[in-house]
Amino acid sequence: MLLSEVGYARPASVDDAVRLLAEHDGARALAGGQTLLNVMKARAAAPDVLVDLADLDELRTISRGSDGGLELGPMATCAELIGSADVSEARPILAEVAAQIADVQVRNRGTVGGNVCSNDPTNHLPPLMVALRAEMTIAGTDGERTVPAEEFFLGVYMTAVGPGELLTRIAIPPSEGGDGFASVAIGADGTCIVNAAASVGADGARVAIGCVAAVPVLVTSAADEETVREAVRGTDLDPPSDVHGSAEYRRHLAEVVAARAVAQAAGRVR
Amino acid sequence: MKPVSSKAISVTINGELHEREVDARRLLVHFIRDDLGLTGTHVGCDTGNCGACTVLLEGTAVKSCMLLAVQADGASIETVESLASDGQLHVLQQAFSDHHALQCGYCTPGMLMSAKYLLDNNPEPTEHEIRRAIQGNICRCTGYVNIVEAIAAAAKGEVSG
Amino acid sequence: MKVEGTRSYAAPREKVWDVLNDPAEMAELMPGVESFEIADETHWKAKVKVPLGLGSMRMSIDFEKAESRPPEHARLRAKGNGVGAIMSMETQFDLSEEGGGTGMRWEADVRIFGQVASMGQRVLQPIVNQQVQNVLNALDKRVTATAGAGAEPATGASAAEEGVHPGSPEAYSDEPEGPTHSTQG
Amino acid sequence: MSSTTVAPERVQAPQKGFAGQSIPRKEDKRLVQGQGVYVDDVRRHEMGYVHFVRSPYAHAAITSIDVSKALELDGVYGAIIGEEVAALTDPFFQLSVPPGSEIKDYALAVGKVRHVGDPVAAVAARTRELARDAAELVEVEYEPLSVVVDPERALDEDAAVLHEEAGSNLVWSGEFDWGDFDAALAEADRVVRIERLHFDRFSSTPLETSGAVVEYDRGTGQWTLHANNQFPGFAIIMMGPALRTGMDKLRFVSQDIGGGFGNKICTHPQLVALCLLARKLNRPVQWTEWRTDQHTGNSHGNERVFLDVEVPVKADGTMLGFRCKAIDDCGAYSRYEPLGCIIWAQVTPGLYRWRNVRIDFSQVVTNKSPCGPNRGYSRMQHLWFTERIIDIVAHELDLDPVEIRKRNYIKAEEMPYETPNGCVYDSGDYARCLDIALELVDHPSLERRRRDAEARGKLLGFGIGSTLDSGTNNFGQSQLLNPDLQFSGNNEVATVKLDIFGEVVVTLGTTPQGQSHETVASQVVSDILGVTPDQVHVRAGHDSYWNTHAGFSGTYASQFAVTGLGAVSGATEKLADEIRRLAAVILGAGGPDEIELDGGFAKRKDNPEAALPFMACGAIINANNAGLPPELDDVTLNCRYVYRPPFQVPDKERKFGNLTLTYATQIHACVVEVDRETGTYEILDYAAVDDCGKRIHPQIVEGQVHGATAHGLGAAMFETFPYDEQGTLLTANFYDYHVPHALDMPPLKTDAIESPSPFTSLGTKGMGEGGGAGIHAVCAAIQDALRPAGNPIVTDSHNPYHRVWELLQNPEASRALVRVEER
Repeated sequence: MLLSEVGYARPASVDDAVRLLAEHDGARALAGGQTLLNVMKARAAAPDVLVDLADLDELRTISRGSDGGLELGPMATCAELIGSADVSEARPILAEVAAQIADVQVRNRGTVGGNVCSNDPTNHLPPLMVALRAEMTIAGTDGERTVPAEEFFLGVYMTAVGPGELLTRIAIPPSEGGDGFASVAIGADGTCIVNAAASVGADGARVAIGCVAAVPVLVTSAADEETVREAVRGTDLDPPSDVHGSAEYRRHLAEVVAARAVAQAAGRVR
Repeated sequence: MKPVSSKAISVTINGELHEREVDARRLLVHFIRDDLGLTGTHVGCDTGNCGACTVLLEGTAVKSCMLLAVQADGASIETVESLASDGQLHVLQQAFSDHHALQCGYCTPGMLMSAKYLLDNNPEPTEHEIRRAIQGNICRCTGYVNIVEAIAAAAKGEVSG
Repeated sequence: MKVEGTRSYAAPREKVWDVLNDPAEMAELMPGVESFEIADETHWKAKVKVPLGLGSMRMSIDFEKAESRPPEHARLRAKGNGVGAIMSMETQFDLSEEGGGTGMRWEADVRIFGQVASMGQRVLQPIVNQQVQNVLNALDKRVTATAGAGAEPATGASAAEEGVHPGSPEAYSDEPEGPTHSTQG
Repeated sequence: MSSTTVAPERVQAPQKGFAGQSIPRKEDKRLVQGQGVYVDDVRRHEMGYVHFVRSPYAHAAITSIDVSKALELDGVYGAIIGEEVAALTDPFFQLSVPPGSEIKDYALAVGKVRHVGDPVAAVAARTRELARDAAELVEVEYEPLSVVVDPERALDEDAAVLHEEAGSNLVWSGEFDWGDFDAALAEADRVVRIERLHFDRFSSTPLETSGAVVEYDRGTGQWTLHANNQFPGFAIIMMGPALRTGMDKLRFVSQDIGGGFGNKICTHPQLVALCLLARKLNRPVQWTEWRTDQHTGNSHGNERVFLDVEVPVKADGTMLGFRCKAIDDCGAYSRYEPLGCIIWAQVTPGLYRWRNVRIDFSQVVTNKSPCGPNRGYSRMQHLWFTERIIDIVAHELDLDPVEIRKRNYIKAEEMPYETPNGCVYDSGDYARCLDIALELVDHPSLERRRRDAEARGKLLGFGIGSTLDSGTNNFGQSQLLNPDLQFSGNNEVATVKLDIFGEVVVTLGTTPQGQSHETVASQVVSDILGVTPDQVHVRAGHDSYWNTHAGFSGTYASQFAVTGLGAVSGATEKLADEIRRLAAVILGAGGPDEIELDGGFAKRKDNPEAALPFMACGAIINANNAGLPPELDDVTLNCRYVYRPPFQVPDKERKFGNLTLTYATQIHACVVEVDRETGTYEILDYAAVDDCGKRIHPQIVEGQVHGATAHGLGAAMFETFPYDEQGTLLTANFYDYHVPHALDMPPLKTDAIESPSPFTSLGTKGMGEGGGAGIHAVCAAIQDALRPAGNPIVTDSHNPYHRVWELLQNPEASRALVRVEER
């Protein structure tokens, strides 16, 4: 399929990028493009201007934060996440999950920021960000603000990054225990039917479930299977039905994958 | 800086520099196929799933239907047409033929580029690694059996001729 | 797809009715209205740019007021044409007096046809919910503002804040005032 | 590594020559270098790119179409709409009797649309992007109508009628009654009743979508279609009358085709629209279908429901036949239909000795994408049904699925075997194939593996799929649907010539899409002429102007190994004979019998030193022919042969007769492991044993087995075309329509035996469509695995995870569909 006419700019600095996004109504940041360009090919959504972030090297870095956690540039690709020594030391779950996203070519182009900002309900990273208590830094013409992941995801394809704003940093705190991820997907590493990411620490389990609502559903509970399942049941999920699963099936899978993610996380507590 | 609706770009493809004015909306795959006439790179879907359009961008496997041509400005690209040299098939091409890893041949160029990217980065892949490496390439003819065998054989240099 | 729910407003029923039945007022409530044209008392047209996060979808929508019993009941039909999508919607609401405020029962039957319908089936329902929430929140804000300064919404949590864009958390929170029930149909 | 077992002792030793050897494929050199020429690679000066405007509604009246805004766009060359098509063309010929025969099907929708994706207009523009932009500017007003999605409701009184001219949604209906079913019921010790089985809608979705570049020559009134249509013979028959032109005015050209699987047979409506546009705009036009359009508006495999199934069974497990009511859903238009209403009858009893069969068959239209042949066309649905019967009966009567098959399989010593409806199964040894498959999946260890799985909380199951691939149609079967049709038999053409420099040039009437015809033809030719395959030049692709085009030319329905190669060997034998006659004269031999062809020479048998090189033969006839004796007047060294299989017109009264020439066997065995908690499952072990008679190129045959199996497994697990109640397709692209990728495919174990066909000159059989076996094997394995979990019955061909989970949640729902009546 083919895109509608679109304006294109490739700014050299974050300031320029933010300015372009603010100046043009209907401007959208182009990161890896692995979701956005497909949506544009179908003409299901049509930004007027694409602000290509490719030259913004400062958004591409992966480094250790001062607290021992991770600072991810949103333009870091899934492949870079997978290959990062810092990631494998600090929060290896990020690499494990990134390695399950789509396929090699998509992981080579697709970025962390793009994955979270598109916030397709079947994406892998939004629930993981919520489970890991990521902090998202958003730049606008008036400066920066920081939003915790659980407040970042607002709706299908909607995040706290508003018009004229840009996600510039994702901070992941150091692990306080262990992390896990589980999903039921269509085929091996396919689109998720339901997924869940979990982080288990001294205060119990924090598990975020994807594909069951417009945004990841956060559940906290003790880290044993029965309690997790009960806690998920207690959220009264109303997941969508589609060709890959009924609402009832998704509701059931939410419990199962939440429990599996927590079990994996608990098994990794040092 | 102002957004533009078309742009002069220069892209090096298979070692040759191409300079063209392209619409911002033109996909890289259509630039390669329609503007440059390199028709070895194919299109099999609308959604970035099939991988028939896989090329190497700065040595990295990407799907050229999920990139705009303007994004490739200044970049170096390899397509299937780059593989054989001096009339000599690339070891992967020979292995694909030896093992009957292609029937209709439509997925083959993309499959070869994904396989090349694998072997460039992992010269001794396991079967699972091979399967993971071509997961983004759909083949409707072979069930992948012979493709996996061909890539394994190419990695070992076990080809005829 | 049917969505329905109830909602309370801290404004008199006539006020709510007036806003809901004035096409110009309604145009203010809908996100992304670019132009607006009234044909006659029961027919009007709008060109909208529906914000969908990844980009917006342009649609031209024809509205028809199918039924009107002031100040308690109205039914509206809308048909929108966009690239790859046709939207048809029938919506109705009933207003009742609730103390000093107004209670509203509403339902909408939304159908999407075309490529977007097949591509987006797994996200259509939440997206429709989001759009409905947008309108309801904007309505809340509107009637509250015009009902007099200082009046609090009957249920405060859902009032949209100044300057919040259509992707604001309020717009999509899973609170009871949102669609309380959805069925494919 | 996937293990690929080839057990040479089971296969006859390769005979002398190239046939039987896996020689390097001729096609590969260009294809691995990206030098194939597929339809989208064809360019013409100033051609216009075409985009079809398609209906968003499943069923609606078209109240107006306005293309004026599209035409105003700079770079737009023109447009065409349904009304114009209706004025300039006649509706496509319908194969059915009433009511189906009354259906009016045009290149573009006229008056109303009948499925989402139904094309209502086409626009042509300077670039692909502009064509798409222009299509968006075409304003179409629709009046939506109520929608028919469910084939079982299509004939309800209150169902909307798609084609008013037909007055009903029925395309065709008829009774098939062979043997004596009532007597079988009376004889039975038990009768197993199954309320409903459903074969799901999917298609093999070739990676290259459909397309064409169409040129119109004003001077001659001729169209040239560079199109990837895989059955030009059929397309021309459909298009000529519609375009009110002669057959020869439609020239079909193709080189490389990116897979077909039947899905590229019914492109004639789009091709007619392109012909009209090319003529109207006086320029070449180019169309490449988008994947989304391929899914929504091209060609799906038929969906079929089997209702009120009755199976009479003897106490020892012998089955006497079956009865059912079948409803086939062909989507919105009958384009190749109702042929699907009879094609299944090629394999009426499946692989079994069932003598009494009664089927009440009807086909209906619904507001869904039109159907067309899809790998295993119509037989796949029916064979799935026969395999489900076997496994449900075995399940209910607690019989072993291996034992019950062996008891009911037609035996090797009974071949050739006449089925109850007069088809003749040529050869095969089903039980032996099954034994090999069992060995490959280590069947004896099954119970141990089952316990191991249980210990891990999983359910292990084993299933068999047995199918036949009937090759080389007798088109006379169409007369069983419509006695007035003038089609029968089959044919294919090839020419083989010896050119001026001694090159052997082969031209095929087939239209290959990956089946390696260049290679296989060269093997057959080289053996006859005594040259090497390298010395045989087989022209790539197909051109209907090549004088190798017959009425049934094309590649479909497992044609090539018999029909295509029959033509090749016939033409080559003629050429060999001419060379021998020529050489006998030149070398002064007593007669052609005294000449042998060897190593590129025609030699005297009694004196091999007296040898005429092929180059000399070619030169003499083509360029140096003065003084040749009159007895060589008819020698042209350019020989054309039309292969016609030995068919009779079937008996229309009894619907009885031989419908296909050869029957290849596929026996698959599958081991799955189901996760009780989620319904997800994995194929742990898979074996496919194939018997297609004499294999000219075993590696290519095995490749076909792999591919067909992948299609079967995809359909079993992932691939489906479901519609919502408003008629919107829910899997319109490869994002939602999940095609198995390399990690989804289990390791495949393959093996082969060869039971040569007694009916074909080379002993070959058509093959390549046996993938249905994969669907059956998976269904059976899931049913077996779920036995400890409430014993549910698998009643659908497509079993995604959520359906398996539903079976686990509510096994009673499926159990309620099956009853065993003791007599």
